[in-house]
Amino acid sequence: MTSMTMIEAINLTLRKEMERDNKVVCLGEDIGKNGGVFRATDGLQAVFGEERVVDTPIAESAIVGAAVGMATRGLRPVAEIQFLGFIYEAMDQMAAQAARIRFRSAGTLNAPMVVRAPFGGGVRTPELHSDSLEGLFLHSPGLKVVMPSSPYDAKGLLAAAIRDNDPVLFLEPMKLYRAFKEDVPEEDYLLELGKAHVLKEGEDLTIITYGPTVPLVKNVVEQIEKTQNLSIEIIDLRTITPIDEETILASVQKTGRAVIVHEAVKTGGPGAEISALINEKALFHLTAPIIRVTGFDTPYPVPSVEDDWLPNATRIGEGIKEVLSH
Amino acid sequence: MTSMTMIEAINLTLRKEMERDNKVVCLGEDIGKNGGVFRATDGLQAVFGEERVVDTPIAESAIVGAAVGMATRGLRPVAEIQFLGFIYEAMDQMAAQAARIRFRSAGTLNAPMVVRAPFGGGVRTPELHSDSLEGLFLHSPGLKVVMPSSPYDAKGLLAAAIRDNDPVLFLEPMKLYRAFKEDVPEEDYLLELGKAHVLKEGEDLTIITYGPTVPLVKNVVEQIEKTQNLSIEIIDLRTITPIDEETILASVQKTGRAVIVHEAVKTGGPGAEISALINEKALFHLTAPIIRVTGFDTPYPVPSVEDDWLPNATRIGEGIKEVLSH
Amino acid sequence: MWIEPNETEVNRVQVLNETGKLVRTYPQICDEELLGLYKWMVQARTFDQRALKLQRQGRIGTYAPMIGQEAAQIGSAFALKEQDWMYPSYREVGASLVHGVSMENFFLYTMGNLQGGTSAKNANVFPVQIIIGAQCLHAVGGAWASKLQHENSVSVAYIGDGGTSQGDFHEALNFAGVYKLPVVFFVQNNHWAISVPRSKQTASSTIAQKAAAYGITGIQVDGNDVLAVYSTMQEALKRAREGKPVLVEAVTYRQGPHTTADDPTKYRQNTEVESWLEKDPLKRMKAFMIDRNIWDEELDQKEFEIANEKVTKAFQLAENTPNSKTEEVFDFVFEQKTKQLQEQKSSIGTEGVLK
Amino acid sequence: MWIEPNETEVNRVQVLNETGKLVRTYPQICDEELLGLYKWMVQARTFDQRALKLQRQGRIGTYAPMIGQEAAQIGSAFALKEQDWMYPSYREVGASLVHGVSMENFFLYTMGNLQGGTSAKNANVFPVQIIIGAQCLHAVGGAWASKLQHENSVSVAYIGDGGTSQGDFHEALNFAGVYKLPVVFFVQNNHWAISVPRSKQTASSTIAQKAAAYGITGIQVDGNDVLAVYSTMQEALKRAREGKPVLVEAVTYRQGPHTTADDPTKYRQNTEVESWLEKDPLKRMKAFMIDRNIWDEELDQKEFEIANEKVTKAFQLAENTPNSKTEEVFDFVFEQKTKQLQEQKSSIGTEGVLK
Ligand SMILES: Cc1ncc(C[n+]2csc(CCOP(=O)(O)OP(=O)(O)O)c2C)c(N)n1
Ligand SMILES: Cc1ncc(C[n+]2csc(CCOP(=O)(O)OP(=O)(O)O)c2C)c(N)n1
Ligand SMILES: [Mg+2]
Ligand SMILES: [Mg+2]
Repeated sequence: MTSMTMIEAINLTLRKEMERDNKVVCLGEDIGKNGGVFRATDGLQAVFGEERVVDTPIAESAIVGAAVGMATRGLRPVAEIQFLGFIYEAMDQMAAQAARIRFRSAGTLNAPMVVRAPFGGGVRTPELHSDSLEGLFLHSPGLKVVMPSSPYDAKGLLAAAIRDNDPVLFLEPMKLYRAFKEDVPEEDYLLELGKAHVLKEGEDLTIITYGPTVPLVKNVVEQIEKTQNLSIEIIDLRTITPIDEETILASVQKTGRAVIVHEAVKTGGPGAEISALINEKALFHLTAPIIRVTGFDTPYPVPSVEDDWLPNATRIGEGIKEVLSH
Repeated sequence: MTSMTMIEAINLTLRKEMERDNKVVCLGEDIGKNGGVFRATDGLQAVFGEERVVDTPIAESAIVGAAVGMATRGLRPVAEIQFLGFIYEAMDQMAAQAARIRFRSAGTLNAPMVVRAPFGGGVRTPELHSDSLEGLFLHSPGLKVVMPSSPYDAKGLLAAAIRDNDPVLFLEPMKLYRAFKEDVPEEDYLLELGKAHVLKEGEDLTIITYGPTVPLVKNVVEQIEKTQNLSIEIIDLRTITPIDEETILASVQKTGRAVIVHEAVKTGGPGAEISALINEKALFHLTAPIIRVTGFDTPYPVPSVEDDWLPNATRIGEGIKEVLSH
Repeated sequence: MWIEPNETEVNRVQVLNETGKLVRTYPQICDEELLGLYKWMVQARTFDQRALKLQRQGRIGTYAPMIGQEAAQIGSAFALKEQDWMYPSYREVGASLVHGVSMENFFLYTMGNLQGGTSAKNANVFPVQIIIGAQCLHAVGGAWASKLQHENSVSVAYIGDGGTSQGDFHEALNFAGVYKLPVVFFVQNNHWAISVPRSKQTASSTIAQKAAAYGITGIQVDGNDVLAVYSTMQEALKRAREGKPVLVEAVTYRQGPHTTADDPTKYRQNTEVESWLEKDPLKRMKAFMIDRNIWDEELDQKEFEIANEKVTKAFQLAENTPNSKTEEVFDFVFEQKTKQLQEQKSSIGTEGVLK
Repeated sequence: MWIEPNETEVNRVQVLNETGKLVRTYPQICDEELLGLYKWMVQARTFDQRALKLQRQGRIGTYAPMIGQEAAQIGSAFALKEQDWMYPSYREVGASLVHGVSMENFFLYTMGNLQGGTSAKNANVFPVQIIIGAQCLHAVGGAWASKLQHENSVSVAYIGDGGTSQGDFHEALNFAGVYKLPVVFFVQNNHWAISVPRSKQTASSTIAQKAAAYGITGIQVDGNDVLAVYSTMQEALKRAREGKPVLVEAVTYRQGPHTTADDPTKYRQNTEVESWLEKDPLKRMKAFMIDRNIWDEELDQKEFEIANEKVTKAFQLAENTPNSKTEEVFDFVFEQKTKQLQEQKSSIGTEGVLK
């Protein structure tokens, strides 16, 4: 057990996986000598050499496309997209190539690859560095989308993603990279992809969230429970596709109320799918409309207003109040 | 009034708009001499010349990106993406450029442009020619997404899209291009973007759909109403973003039951947003879970199985039955 | 100072002229190879013509004929070693056959059977790529994997003249140059990209010269001269094997429509087509072989008969293959079906509606 | 036959050598222009240094310094006519100032104020583009619009060496060549793309030679020699105005970090930085002007003071500009707010929760 930040946990996991399996290679912009703009790959090139930790030209479609080519020929590439906002450039290679090669070849080929990307707001970046675009990939069959909310989860999920035999988009909440430390076992452990984590049980209301907003939701709930006679369940999805229906439904069937929190814009986002799912399979358990506390339906805004645009503590608190008012 | 097919209505509208406004230019692959692979632009180059009806190299990002450049400098480009499945290549120019230039420039610039693309299944195409990807753009603020289901609608909606001062993705159901004729006025008329069309009123159940599945739903409902004592309301959304909440909510508040039909894959698709919306604002009017009859959560399949994969008459009928069973 | 447009001189490699006469020193190609090359061309053409017919009869789906491009496809594929990989577009039936894909497999593909995608099961050939340019990046990744795993395998991406306009083409060639990958980009410049002529696709006067942008080797070859293509490709593969990627432009002609859904009379002159029929790749090679006394009309006719039978058998096999079932589509999304996919698969009985 | 890698000879245009001595016939540049060019360089550097300081004090956000690239930016922008349009990336403060963007506007941009995006209100300058390569296509579209509308306006895209690897760069140059557009692609090869050196970005030995792939004109110029850049750009614009697009490679150096978030000591040698400080563009031009007797140390000091004051005033204006309000973001999504946006805007009072 070592106490470490999420970025340290990611770095450690990459190193361990590269040691464990020499088919694992990393590629991306500035991941070599520079160790990545957030230092996720710090020191890896020094250990594994320029052949296994590769700085690429600036070409996201090529990064993902080459990874597809590598993965179908025996390697297990871990590609980095410097910020998730740049994945639009690689959309075909993600959604039409990586995601479909197993299908296209009727199972003859498969692409065991991971695409890592930092994402999420609150850190005053230039435009298109903070966008939460995970919803696009929820609607792209053949991809798994995983996002950790803590150092411990990051290690177990990333290791599982690298060993998965299908393409995984692994999204790292920038804001949490160095937000806190926690004990992380050095030893090997895996967290199952597609399995949500009930962070805290509760009876009155379920909050469903993932990635960057998890610690925030935890805080808000702590504050509310301190002052009000309320018991709130928190689900950290960990994987948004495939989504863990059982956990969501079991919780909402118990509490009858749900608030969904994510930074992605509201319309057509992951919250829509979660709400529709509950509607489909647990409608009669609901005692209140499901509220989505999310980014607004605008492009991600400039730094000076992002804190109000994002689902912050007051907005989440207000959402909880509203759901409980029914 | 002339009786015409949808493809004729589109062709006519393009011609009329180019006559009306010399800032309107068309660009895309094979749209010139060839008149488009479906003949949507047939004859236009002969009338308006190679400068205003331009065959482009095969580069979708360039087609959309150049249109952004044109639109911000005084033209009103109408770009064609040969099949919607190829729009992944232009994803950045769609979702991060066209959609955001007004926002980025705080209203100083805007992009009055249309991106037309055929889409939808049932016509035995090669891979990636039939995919319904409209859901991705529902989640991309700054874009409008419009889809006609008849020749009449095609004319009114396309003219409105071309005259709109924001970027519009205009999606044309391939299957309906020549499926039937109807009377279309030669004169100018516009159908408001963002307004749904109640195709048929009813009391027991609402079906919400758009584009390629509209005639199919009409047929299914006709059959059902013939044999059963049922009254079904059909909403043709026409525009999926901005979505016409009022019409959807008013209908569901009346009927208490909803089935959503679209060809796009289920998870994270437009149906999810519609269901979530109803949940949010009309939950207590629902007497049954909302059912989504959609493509399955797989890549669009090979021609030999597509008819069963798509929301066909039996699948829609079964969905209606299920909702009514509550 | 100023690099003026198209100042690079590009010389097209040719071995046989249009009438089948040698125009330069004969490359080291033995008679057996000559016969092999020609026989594959016959098979490709025979397959192609049958496929067109079957499509018109509604027995297979949309088909992209390769007629006219046999020399480019056969000549290039014939030079590959078994361990080399091919990354085709949708028009590569000729090349694919040579590298081990069965005719039956190709028929299944055109029939919309899921099994049509399984080329890689028995041959080092990626499934047909529909997205223009995407396969170039897969070839780059494949070449990279083979380099890191010391496999002595070259990856060959097949693409058309129109495809060179795509961003993915650019990114692929650039990566190939930077990492010195064992990859060949084989461009069949067949003069048309659906209705857009080569001259409107790019202002560069050749495609070969685009190599200059990536610091890699470029070469232009007469794509209707199978001997020129074969010998050039041998050298290109040799360079690629040494980590020197090559861009090959094979100048050829699409004699037929773009696909069975296309009507080329809308956009191109018959005189152009006719002038290219004169340069037909099979005609030229046949003349050369007859001149060389290793071929005659009788053998020729027989060869077409053999090919015809082979195609017939393959089509029978394809027709007797069970149709894909809707249930199968859920099996190829992930290694393990997710709960949602399991549920959807079992909902087929209730028309996809979950009960 | 074989086009060998990097066989094109590329000669770099230079007017002044590193010590400010003329190395070729003096281009027709009058003293007023010389002074203008230099004064803009002083302003750009002064802005840049202040911005760095302000960022460290936490008064502005992430900033991408342009120090070292003043000759490339000022020399190129100085050649533009008012009706020409500029399509910058994130590092173009120097060029943007010359073409009419106010310093205040740039400060507002770095402060994360929505008004920072309004460059096009008063100048023909597109908003800052973050997505590498995307602006090249906008420049193509802009050039196209100006051509169709007979505006006699050239569109200039600014991009870095790293940006040339993007698919959008390729597609833009190809379109420019095909449609003979009035566009110039001005590449500042500052040797680094964050931590990736030019040599690992592409195997082509120059960026100028990439023009060959598109049948357009290419030229390489010493990007630290403002006179070489200015005169080359004048000629490039002249050609572009006639419908002959040009790719200009200005060879320069990023003296500072990639942005204020970057630590270049992680990946590059101090000796390299020092050798490039010797080639500093301001130093060179100043020496030349002093030699020419139109400048001296006193004037120089004064010019820096003037610039400093200008920057101070601009920053004050920016600081006094009201902060953006969250409510504003709903106003710039569409021309008319949708029902959802109206609702969301008015929900700000209830923390975004609809009641
Ligand atoms: C990304 C993408 N854009 C457009 C198409 C449609 N399309 C299919 S083939 C084709 C022309 C290709 O021309 P070329 O590359 O010269 O190859 P050829 O068909 O001549 O073999 C086009 C535009 C596509 N399949 N993929
Ligand atoms: C599409 C995209 N990919 C990656 C980035 C991240 N990024 C920003 S600047 C940069 C380096 C650019 O280098 P270059 O083009 O040489 O310009 P310079 O920064 O040297 O001016 C990178 C990788 C981005 N902004 N956009
Ligand atoms: Mg072609
Ligand atoms: Mg650079």
